[in-house]
Amino acid sequence: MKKVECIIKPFKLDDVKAAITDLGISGMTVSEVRGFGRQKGHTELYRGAEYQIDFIPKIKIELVVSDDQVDGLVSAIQREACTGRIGDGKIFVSAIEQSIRIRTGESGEDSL
Amino acid sequence: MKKVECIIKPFKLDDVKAAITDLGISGMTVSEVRGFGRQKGHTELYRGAEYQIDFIPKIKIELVVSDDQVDGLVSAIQREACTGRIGDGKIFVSAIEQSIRIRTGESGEDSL
Amino acid sequence: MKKVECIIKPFKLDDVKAAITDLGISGMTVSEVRGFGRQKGHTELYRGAEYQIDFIPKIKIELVVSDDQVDGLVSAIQREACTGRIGDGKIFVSAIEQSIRIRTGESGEDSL
Amino acid sequence: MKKTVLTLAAILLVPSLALAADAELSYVLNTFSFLVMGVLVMWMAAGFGMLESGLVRSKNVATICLKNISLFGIAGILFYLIGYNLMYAGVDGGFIGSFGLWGPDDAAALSGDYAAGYAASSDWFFQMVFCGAACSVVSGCVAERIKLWSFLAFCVVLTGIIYPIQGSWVWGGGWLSEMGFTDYAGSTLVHSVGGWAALTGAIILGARKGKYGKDGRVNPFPGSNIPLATLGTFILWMGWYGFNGGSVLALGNAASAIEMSNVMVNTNLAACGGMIAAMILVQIMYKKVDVTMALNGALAGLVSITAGPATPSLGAATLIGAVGGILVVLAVPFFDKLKIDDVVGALSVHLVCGIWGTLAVPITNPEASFVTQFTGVVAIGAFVIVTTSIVWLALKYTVGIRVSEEEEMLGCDSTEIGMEAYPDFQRVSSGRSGISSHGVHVG
Amino acid sequence: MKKTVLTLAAILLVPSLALAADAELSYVLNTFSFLVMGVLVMWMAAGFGMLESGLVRSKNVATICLKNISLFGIAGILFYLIGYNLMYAGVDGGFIGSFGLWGPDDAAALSGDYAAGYAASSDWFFQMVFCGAACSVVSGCVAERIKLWSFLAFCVVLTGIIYPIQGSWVWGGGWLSEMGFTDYAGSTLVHSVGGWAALTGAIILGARKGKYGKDGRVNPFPGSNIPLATLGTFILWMGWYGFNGGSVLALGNAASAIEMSNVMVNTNLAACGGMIAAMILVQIMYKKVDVTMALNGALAGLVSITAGPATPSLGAATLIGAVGGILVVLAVPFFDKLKIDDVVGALSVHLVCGIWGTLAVPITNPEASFVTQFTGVVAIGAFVIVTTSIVWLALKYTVGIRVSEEEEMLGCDSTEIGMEAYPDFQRVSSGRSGISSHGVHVG
Amino acid sequence: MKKTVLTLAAILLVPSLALAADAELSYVLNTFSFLVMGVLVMWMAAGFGMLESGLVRSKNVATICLKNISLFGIAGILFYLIGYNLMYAGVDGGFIGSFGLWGPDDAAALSGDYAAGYAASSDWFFQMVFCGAACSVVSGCVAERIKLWSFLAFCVVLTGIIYPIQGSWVWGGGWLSEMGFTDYAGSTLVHSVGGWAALTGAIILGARKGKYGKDGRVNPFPGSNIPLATLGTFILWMGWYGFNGGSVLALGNAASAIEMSNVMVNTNLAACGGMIAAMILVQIMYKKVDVTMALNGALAGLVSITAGPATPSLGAATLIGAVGGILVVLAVPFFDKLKIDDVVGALSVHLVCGIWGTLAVPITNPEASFVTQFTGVVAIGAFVIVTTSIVWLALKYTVGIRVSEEEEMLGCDSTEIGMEAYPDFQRVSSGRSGISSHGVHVG
Ligand SMILES: Nc1ncnc2c1ncn2[C@@H]1O[C@H](COP(=O)(O)OP(=O)(O)O)[C@@H](O)[C@H]1O
Ligand SMILES: Nc1ncnc2c1ncn2[C@@H]1O[C@H](COP(=O)(O)OP(=O)(O)O)[C@@H](O)[C@H]1O
Ligand SMILES: Nc1ncnc2c1ncn2[C@@H]1O[C@H](COP(=O)(O)OP(=O)(O)O)[C@@H](O)[C@H]1O
Repeated sequence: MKKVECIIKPFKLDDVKAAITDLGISGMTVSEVRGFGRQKGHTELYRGAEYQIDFIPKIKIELVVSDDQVDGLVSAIQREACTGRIGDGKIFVSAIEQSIRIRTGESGEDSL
Repeated sequence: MKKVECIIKPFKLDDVKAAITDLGISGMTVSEVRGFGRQKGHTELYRGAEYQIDFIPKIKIELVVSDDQVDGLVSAIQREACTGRIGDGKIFVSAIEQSIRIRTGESGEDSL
Repeated sequence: MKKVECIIKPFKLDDVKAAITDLGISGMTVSEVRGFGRQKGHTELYRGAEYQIDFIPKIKIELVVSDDQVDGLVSAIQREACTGRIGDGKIFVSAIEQSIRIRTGESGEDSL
Repeated sequence: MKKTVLTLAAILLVPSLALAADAELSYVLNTFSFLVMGVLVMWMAAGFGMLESGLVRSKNVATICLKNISLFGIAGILFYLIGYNLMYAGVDGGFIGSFGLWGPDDAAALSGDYAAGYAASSDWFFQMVFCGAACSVVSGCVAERIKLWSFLAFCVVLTGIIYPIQGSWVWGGGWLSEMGFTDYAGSTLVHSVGGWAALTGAIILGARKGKYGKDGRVNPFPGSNIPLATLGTFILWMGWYGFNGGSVLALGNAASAIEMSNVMVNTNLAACGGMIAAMILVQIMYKKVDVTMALNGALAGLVSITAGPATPSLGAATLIGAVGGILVVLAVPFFDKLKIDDVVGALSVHLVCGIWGTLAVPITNPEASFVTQFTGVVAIGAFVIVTTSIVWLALKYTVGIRVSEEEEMLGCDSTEIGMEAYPDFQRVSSGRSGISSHGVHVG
Repeated sequence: MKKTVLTLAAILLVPSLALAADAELSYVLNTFSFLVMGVLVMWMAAGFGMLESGLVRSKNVATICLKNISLFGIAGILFYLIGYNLMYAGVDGGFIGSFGLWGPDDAAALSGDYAAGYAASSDWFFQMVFCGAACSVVSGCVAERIKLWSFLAFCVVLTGIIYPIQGSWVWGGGWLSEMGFTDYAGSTLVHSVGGWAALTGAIILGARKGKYGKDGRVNPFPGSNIPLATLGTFILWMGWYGFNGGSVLALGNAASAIEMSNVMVNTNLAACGGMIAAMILVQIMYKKVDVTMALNGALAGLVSITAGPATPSLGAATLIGAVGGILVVLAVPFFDKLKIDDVVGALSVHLVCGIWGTLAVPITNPEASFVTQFTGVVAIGAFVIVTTSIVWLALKYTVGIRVSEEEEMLGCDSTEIGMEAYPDFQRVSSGRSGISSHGVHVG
Repeated sequence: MKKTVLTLAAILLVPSLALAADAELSYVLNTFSFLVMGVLVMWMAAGFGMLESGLVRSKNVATICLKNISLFGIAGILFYLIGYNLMYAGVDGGFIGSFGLWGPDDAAALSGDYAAGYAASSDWFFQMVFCGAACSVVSGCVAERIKLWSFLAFCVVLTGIIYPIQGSWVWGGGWLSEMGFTDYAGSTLVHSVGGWAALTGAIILGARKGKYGKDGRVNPFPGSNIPLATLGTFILWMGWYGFNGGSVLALGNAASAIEMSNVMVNTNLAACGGMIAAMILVQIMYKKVDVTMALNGALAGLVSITAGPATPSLGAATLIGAVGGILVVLAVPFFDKLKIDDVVGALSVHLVCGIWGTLAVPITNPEASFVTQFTGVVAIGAFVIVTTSIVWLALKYTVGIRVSEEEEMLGCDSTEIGMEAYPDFQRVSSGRSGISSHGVHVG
């Protein structure tokens, strides 16, 4: 099994989620993160002092899937999350050695 | 070393934490996530429009432990976090190549 | 490629970020987590009942870098995040099999 | 309105030592009533501000705060520069007053002649705070997408020209008042006017991005702070005692004190009726009680009674309010069907119930005629629709009225005013649909 | 209460030209005092709403907002339908007034006879807002676990029947007033009544899940918004000037104006005393100053002085309030020991200090007797305990009063009313113990 | 201040039946005005509390709430114990009043002699609430780093001794009033005094950790809750009608009612002018409108008009306020240049505009002389700078005034009072710079 982890622009969440579910992948875990990278944040103003926001709100989606699902998933995410503008984010893939469904104790790919 | 990552129902946090500490594991990192899966969210109502919450609040616990601790830990989490109702969550295990304790610079299992 | 993941004290974020960018690493993802470990939380008081905060706010930084950057990065983080007081946090290193830049579709180290 | 007071003043002038003594203290009481009640009405500006801050998404809260407080500042200055005289100076039966700065003249009273009935400034103060209320209605409806300065420019015209002109027709003693049109405290003159201006604005601006899904579904954008919205409603409820109670325009004798008491009691019961009716209806229709509908229901009751709070019995007042509460629950989804995006329900509350309240006056007030009331509603509605459309369009094709799509996505707070309302708190990002809690429409 | 005014009215009736003039303006002033002070008391409903919104957990905030505003609506309607007449119409020395809708009759005053002393509606308004206050006390105590509609049903009975009946015994001129029992503005009639109703409710409902650990430890559920709780306390403090000041029931002559001034000053100092005493005690006992205890301390002082704010010297008022502040700091953990789960400290503030304040009257008021005061406290306490227990139990065994365990875990906002109070913000989940900040009890 | 009233009372004493009738009701009206306006001023304490809660970072919110409500309690008690008599008892031309508890004496009025003009307690109440305002100014400026109890100790001295003594010089009929110095409602006596005390405090405390970067850059620490700050400003604006309007000190005749009306209108327009001017200037200077600057601008206008709200025309009042609004926008970065860390802009608003307002009086008031006004500003400034410095330093070298660096990092809420203001919400941690939104200074 692999973990596919992607960092995307928040407003892309619904599209990406839709694309993922279309692939028949039934589960994912989402969290709020802030990203630093090529994309520069806007400047804000507070009581006469200007400053730049350099951590930009992003959404992180984590999915654990079977090896054969990875490529389809990665390209689906890449397609949906892409705006072509800087800051679209990344997709990272890593190995998962074991997976358990807490409710049933099932393990391996059945647990996904 | 392995990373054991679990996604559980928020109200189970205290029980799971207790079970983990009982195993003599001294550290963990917790974060707020939202999950999408078989469990369906409740519907909400706002100004005449109904809608369903499909991302459900969950807690993610990350623990890095030595290889021999994994099995005990996984089963302890599975036992404590289980309600038998859909949405109980998952446990994922992956490999960690290196670990450093920032305070001392110790590395490997001593750093945990 | 490797993922370097560190959990640090929140007020160290700016220093660590500066040190990382000094290494010419252009991107990172940050999230709010709460940690449990040797460091004990302070006690709070509410309407006559005292209680202890045992999950302490921490910052988690995730960076995916090329293998050769790992050592420099790890020691830079360790140096900057260290206060010598308990609770400074950890650094964990794991393997990343694949990385894609959503905007361009580039993969591998070019995508970082 | 004025006229009432003049006759009253006349009564006060019976020349007798004791009554002379009376006359001065009556003058003092009339004045003090304007001031105290005026303060309560000013407080409504804060109420609108909190209600709207609570009902917009967190990324637009600082902007709505700024709009709500600055529009009150604009109203004050414009009403001084042009508004007051345009509304009250030499209208006599006509369609408009005269231009010119306003200044108080209390020479007569200071030399012992209390015919004026009250200090000039106290009246100006009371009228000015009303003028601000009309703008507040607009700001909530067009929130989350309008440009700050364009909105403020609109407020300048609304408070300086549009509001005073139509106001002159009734309270200024213009043609509608001659006709016998009656609007005690402004269901039409204040609330509907704000409502019409909001309607043209909402249509010309268009809906917020993602509010209406392609398949005609409505994506709710939940308000970010329900206790603030509740506080705002409590403040408005409180302020309304002054809004209607102060509109007796006198406190100098037993008759006016009695009228004020009845007005305040009726105002309160109309709010109760509107809220409870809305709660029951929403429970029946949706099986759950939407807090924001209960809040809108209370306001609906208040708007509904405002045109005629002196004549109904307590029971009638409760029912007039209750009808308002029902109208609001039905109007909110109705406007959504029309894809008219009203962020806080201002149209349902102020426009719909403002009309209802004005038309309901004859039910309990024999002196009012349905036809005249209807004429007034139509005349003022037409005038405001036309004039505000011109202003909105003029702004649209010059400086522009709507923020860019990206600015809207990021929120007006960071793009328009460069500041976050709640910078210390982790926000839950919303997808494009903008639904904070990532809901998808069902059923 | 009434009686005071009648005598006052008598005084006003000395037939003399100048005094006749006087009589009308006195009538106006009495009326205006009821209205202005009544508005301040109405404002307390918002104060309770904000205080409670700040002290419940974020998952129950929208629900508590809805309860607080809707109970005020219910109070208004019920007091019109039954309450007022039950409390004031033809009680003369007995145990209950008469049934029937209420309506104002000011014919006499309009024909120049000012014996009534004030406009009927102004008095109704002032009495009605008091009635709402009793409910507000209950809502805070039973929050976070009670069903919305069951709570509202309870409010209907409390405001329509229970509150008016016991009120008739004293302010309606019933048997207790005949006995000489005195409760100036309602330490017992309003606050203790709310407190007793809250007590029976809290016991019959049971504690919130997880509040009391098996090993007898208390798991704090920290309030979610301290500034809101502080705002609520400020609002209550402000409203209390009207609550006690308006209870002079007159403003028509120098004597009543002087009394009102003294009442307001004493009210303020009692709040100061209560807050400062609570802060000092909590600092000594726990080495830290719990804000919510300081807030409760101020309210404790206010409740304590309410039974007799006219007679104490400034110093005595401060001390009466200070004792209240101390009582509250001791009572809060005491109720927790008894596993009576009071979310906002309503029992400690309104019940305990309501009793203290009533019993403290004889200290500064020679006309009051300790025995009579004690009798009143017991009689009203017994009546309210019995009647409210019946209502709570009737509801419990019919529609039910408590939400399911799962609903409680998820919070009433999403399950009872289908809406979040703060949807844009990432919440920190709490474990089963429900402690937002995941504390575990120590020492 | 007193003197005005005494003369007024004199007028009221012309012995004639009708006027005797008059005299009593005038007495009632003067009293009622003090009470109603005093309630509005008390409400300002809540306004300061909300403004400051909104402008500090979330980790210090509960502490600022506690400070704001407890300082009002301290002001009440101290003004009773020493303050009032020190300020008003037997100053006659001198530098200080007398010591001793205060208590009301209305025997004369109760026996039909209304020469006093108003009930003693109503005056005490009105003066007491002013005293609290001075402390509120301090709390915002020194927030986020001062120790709770040291701050409260400072408030004891400020409200009990420093404020009353300088107050006696003018309102107590002391040497400055003899000289002809005039300060209608306290631009200098209340606002500048608070400002000077805040200035010495801010300097002696030092800036918040990380506020000023080594390279001289200013790290903004954005306020955590903009709607609360806006609400606070609305509350202050509302309260100011009482602050200035009540300072007419009478309502018993037409002249005073007229003056009160003009004062309230001018107060309102000054606020409008200050806010709009600040918004325009900040837009020009920074291309964006900082909400908090708009809020400060409104307050700046209010402070500026406070020294002389009765004499200016509406236009003049607007301009006086506008100048205040401009001053504030320039003063905020100026104090930052001096590394004087003022969390909420209290110095810019209350000190700078307090001085401006006092010096501006002669522009519209022929009876005032610039030289005398200047003398008053300097004399009171010098006195407050010296005395408050002594108190701050005494506290610093005994109990200490500043929390430890670590406590400051964690926030006063958890370390000083052991509680979080918003425990249910995930905070966004800030780096050392303390900037919630992790900004780095540019340009
Ligand atoms: N090396 C990295 N490791 C982890 N996260 C990264 C890395 N580089 C970028 N990111 C994440 O991806 C987001 C987008 O990257 P950015 O460089 O801004 O734009 P782009 O990916 O289009 O070049 C960043 O905000 C950050 O959250
Ligand atoms: N493939 C997956 N990858 C990552 N997280 C998952 C995956 N499947 C489920 N989850 C997480 O586990 C939670 C519970 O899963 P769900 O399918 O709802 O119930 P169950 O695990 O009992 O079948 C989800 O809310 C989500 O956070
Ligand atoms: N085994 C672990 N797995 C995951 N995170 C851990 C682990 N041990 C510690 N941490 C994280 O590191 C933080 C600091 O650890 P702690 O033991 O408190 O101090 P130190 O690292 O200085 O010994 C903890 O708050 C927690 O977030």
